[in-house]
Amino acid sequence: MKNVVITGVSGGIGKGIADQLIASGTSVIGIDLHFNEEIKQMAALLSDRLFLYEYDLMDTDHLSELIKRIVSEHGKIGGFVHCAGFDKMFPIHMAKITDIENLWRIHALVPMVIISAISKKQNHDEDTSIVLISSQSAHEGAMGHSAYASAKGALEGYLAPAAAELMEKKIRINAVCLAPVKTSMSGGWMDKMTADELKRLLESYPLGIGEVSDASNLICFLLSRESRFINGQIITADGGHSVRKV
Amino acid sequence: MKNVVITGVSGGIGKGIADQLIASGTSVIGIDLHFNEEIKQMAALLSDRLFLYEYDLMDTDHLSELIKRIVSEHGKIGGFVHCAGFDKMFPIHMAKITDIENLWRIHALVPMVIISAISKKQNHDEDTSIVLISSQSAHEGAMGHSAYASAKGALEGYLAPAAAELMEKKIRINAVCLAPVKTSMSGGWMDKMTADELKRLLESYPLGIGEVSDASNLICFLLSRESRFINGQIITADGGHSVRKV
Amino acid sequence: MKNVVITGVSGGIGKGIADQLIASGTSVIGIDLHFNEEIKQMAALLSDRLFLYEYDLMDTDHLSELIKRIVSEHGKIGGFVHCAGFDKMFPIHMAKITDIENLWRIHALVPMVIISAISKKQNHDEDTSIVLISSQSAHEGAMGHSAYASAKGALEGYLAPAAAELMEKKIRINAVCLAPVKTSMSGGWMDKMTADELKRLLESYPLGIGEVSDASNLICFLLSRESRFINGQIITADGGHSVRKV
Amino acid sequence: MKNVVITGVSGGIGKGIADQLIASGTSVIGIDLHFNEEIKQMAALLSDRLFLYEYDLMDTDHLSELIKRIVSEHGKIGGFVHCAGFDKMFPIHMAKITDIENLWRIHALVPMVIISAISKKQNHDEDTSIVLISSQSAHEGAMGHSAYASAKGALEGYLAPAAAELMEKKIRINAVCLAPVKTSMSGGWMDKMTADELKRLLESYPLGIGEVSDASNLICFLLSRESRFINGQIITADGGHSVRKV
Amino acid sequence: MENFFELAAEIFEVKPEEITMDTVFREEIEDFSSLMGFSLIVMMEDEYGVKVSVEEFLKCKTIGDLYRKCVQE
Amino acid sequence: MENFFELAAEIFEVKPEEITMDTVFREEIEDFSSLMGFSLIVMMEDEYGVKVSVEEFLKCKTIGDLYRKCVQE
Amino acid sequence: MENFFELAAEIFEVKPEEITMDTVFREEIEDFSSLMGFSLIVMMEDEYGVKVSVEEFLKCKTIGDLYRKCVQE
Amino acid sequence: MENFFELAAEIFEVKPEEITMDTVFREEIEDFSSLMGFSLIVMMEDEYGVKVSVEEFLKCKTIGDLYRKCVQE
Repeated sequence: MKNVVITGVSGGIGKGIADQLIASGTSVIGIDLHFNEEIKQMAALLSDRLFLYEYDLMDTDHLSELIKRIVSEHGKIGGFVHCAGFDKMFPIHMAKITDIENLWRIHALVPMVIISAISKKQNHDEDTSIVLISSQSAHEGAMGHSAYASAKGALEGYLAPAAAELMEKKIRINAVCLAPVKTSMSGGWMDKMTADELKRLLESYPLGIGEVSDASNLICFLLSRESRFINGQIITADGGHSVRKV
Repeated sequence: MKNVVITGVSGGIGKGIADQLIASGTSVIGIDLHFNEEIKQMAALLSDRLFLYEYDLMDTDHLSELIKRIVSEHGKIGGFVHCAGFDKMFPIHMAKITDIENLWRIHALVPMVIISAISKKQNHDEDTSIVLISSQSAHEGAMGHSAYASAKGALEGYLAPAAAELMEKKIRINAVCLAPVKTSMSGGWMDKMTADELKRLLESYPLGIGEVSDASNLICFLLSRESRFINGQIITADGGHSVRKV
Repeated sequence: MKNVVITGVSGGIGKGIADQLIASGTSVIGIDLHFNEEIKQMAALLSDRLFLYEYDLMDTDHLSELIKRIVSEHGKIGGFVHCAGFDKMFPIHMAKITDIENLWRIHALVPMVIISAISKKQNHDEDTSIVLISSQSAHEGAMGHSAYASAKGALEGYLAPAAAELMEKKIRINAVCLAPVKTSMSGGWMDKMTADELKRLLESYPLGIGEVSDASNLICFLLSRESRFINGQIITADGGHSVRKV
Repeated sequence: MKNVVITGVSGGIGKGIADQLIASGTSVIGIDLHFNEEIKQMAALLSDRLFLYEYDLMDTDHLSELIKRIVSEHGKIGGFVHCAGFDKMFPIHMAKITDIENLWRIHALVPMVIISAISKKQNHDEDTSIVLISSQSAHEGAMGHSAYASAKGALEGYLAPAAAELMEKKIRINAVCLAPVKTSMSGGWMDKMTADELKRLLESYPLGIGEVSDASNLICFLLSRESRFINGQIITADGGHSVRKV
Repeated sequence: MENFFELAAEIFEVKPEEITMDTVFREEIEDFSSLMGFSLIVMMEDEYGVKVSVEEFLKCKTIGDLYRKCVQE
Repeated sequence: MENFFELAAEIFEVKPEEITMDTVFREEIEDFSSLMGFSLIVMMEDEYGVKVSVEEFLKCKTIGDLYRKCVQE
Repeated sequence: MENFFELAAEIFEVKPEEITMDTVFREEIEDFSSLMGFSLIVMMEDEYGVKVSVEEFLKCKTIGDLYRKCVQE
Repeated sequence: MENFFELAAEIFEVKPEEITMDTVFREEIEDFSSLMGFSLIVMMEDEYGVKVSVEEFLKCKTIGDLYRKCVQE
């Protein structure tokens, strides 16, 4: 496998996947709004394995061109994981259209546009594997997360029909449903919870809050040929949250 | 129950629900882009039971005002069913951002904005019941329907967190997952299928293509107090499609 | 609809369904181990609507004969709801084979044998509708309920293939997934919980513990022609439990 | 990880898992009714890695003793995969109680009894991982497979409550939902299908009939620490069957 | 032979007297299904210990053809 | 200040005139929820660019306490 | 005309120069699918305002047949 | 009595000799859980035919307290 495109590659999970892939000899194409020094140096060091593209994903109109450019510079794409994203919590009666729209744009529209570009014959390898990241919040009473959950739901609803079409192009696509991993993103709203609320939240994760590797192990398995028979599935890694004792 | 808001009230399913509710003595507030003569006369006849508002739902910016106006003119809202909508089929490699966006707007953003407005204390009754309409295409390999399925998925992802929040306001919300009912909407793409394709499609519906009443019976049950204990659920009425013999 | 067979007809839910059906003019055939005076008198009064058969369901070897006898005495069967059953809680390391087996026998084998008998051409009407009763405990971390949940899972696994086969015989089959309703059965283990445990349990049911009518309304809807397009589905009525706030 | 118990270790999938585990240095304890020469020689060769126990699993009454004996001879158990099993197809109106019972016994009761024994403090390591094998037939209209699907459903219903309890003992448990892999078991009924029926069946598996490795790769991933955050989940590997184009 | 008729009749969901040695089951049995055909093969195997391949089975046109497989072999 | 009252009132789902600088919101606002508290912090951040830690927020008893965070800092 | 070729080529996932008026698309286009056929009908409707019935469409053998529908009508 | 110890020990997942009449099970038994408590009530009912209410059970501090319920009544 080569040329795995990862959005949000500077973030916790994106970075974790990139490290794991590079370690196993797979070349990574990282896309993000800004890159910190650490990852820039990493790219300089691994000039044949890690390629960075600074791009504002919210500018969806030029995304297909970006993919085209990536393919022209590095060859066909062999995998894709969409890690970029943010969450915003608010009660339903306070929902603002722009917030709902921005959450949908980054979590659903962006990957759909990138996948549409990758799906074109000239842009992807055979046995390309795509992994989408969904969230348990789309399946439970996650107070205040309705817009975020809806954006993730848009991904889950896209999965089955997309899998059927992409299968004919030798592309697999699956989704992982993750519990909040303590990253800057989840931090965003966790920091606004009282000690009690946070305690209550943590208690609902019997195996604790996940490590980045808990997400990246599963995602790398789904990217690899090891999982060639798994397609169109949503796989949950939530530290026992959904089967916690009631 | 009174003041059930129905979007797309001139369409097959919307009209069927309105008829059933009015027959049972419930007042209906119909919203649609245009109204045909038939329904206008119906409204004239049933001037105390059916109230029509001509409005372009794609203009989401003024939706909350519309709800506010409805409440000021008819009192608090007791129910909501979002029937307005359209489908557009295209292969993933041909997906246009505007198509993806319009499908999401009408199927997901519009109901989310209306529900946000209804959820405000002064706009809804106690025991208000909301029914969203999803589709099997979000759960199977519905070739060419990926954008439509994604829009429906956005509704399904919204459901659980919304149910949790709205429960505290005494509002229930559920979704029905329907097989294509032979209405103008499904007609749109069915007419573009060859005899063979259509035959293959129909064969996958052991109990045939649904009548409008198959949808409205379930939806009216979910709107009524009969179902007071059902909340946050997705209920499928697909004529045995999902359990067809394999 | 006529001749709806109800097992456990003296129990809370079975009794509720029988009352509702009889009130709507449907004849009911009740099966139970023993009948209390109340229901015996009811049967005496409604000698053309309610017929009682005292039978020990655990004696599965003679169940098909019982069905045969019922048909010979009252004509073809038009519906079936399996309400008989009990729960037994124990930790997994204490599980006894006989307990596991008895729970499976009453909740899964018994309805499977009855349905097999009903499915024979001469024993059922056209448009016969069957409703199985499952439980949320098969879908969540219900401590101590693993054997009970397994028995309910056996029903859920049976549902889809059975629906496909029975559809060809014009029989529909669906399942309802209920939250504990305060009946003698749930009472059995609820009485062994400490005040704190019970409080914790009740808190997880935002709409409270269900009334019998919450179950019977849904089940009677599924038995009726109103739901003719719903087949092979599991419908949850759990008072918002599965979407409770997290 | 050491001492992974595998039932049906002479069969296609069981053998595949054993090979993969042994290759990675994990000791395997194989249980089966009979052992062929091949595996006997393998055990002789790998006398420190593969240990065989000839046992008739249908004799559930002495299963816990078997586990006790295994622990006394090899130390605590570190994993368990239940591969033993058979399928029997028949129409619902022909269902025999003994067939239903035997299918449930081998697919559901046997693993439940083994897990109950393993769950005892003295019998399992920390970080023990259990994998159950379910089937798509429990989720679709698998004509003639209703009893088999019910037995698999019994496993799926057991999963969530068992996961909650076992988590407190540091044991994980997950299930894989596999498409028919061309093994002697599936062969059993596939051989009784006409060319047309078989063609129709195979067409519904876009990625073809699975290799043993497609099952064992996923199962070994779930046994390993790589998946430590995945618990109580059902993961489907069905070659795109459930998202095949409709 | 009666036993065979009874077993077949149960699969077809008809009365034993409704079938004869000459019944062309695929045509004459109302909604004959592939699952019924499958059940016949299983029945012959379970009750008569006769393994009939699908090919052979497809060659059998009448109840008699099936019956002879069970007795002769 | 009116603007702040309007924003807070919208979160509380009351009329602006129903709250004053001295309203002890956690007690006086009908079904005040943790999600409302959360929304206040977000509102102060979005509208006034003031990052208030949960600790500081919990110290605020009245609407006035919140308001002063936004103007003074 | 070039525009039409570009649109068709995008649907077929080939280069415009790879197709001509005489291309028998159902045979000559590699893995031509019903979804591509569907897309052609939609394209003709969206870009040329021509409503082509499925029957008419099935009569069209070459790219030219399709193109003429769009210009002539 | 031995029998009672064995049954209790199985619930606690300890060896019978590890418990005595004076064992304060809620404190001295490693990870004692509510499910274990539940199992004790069920065991006393199944094996000794003694129905102990939750209130009574909570009053029992030692194994002896439980045992006496079974013998005396």
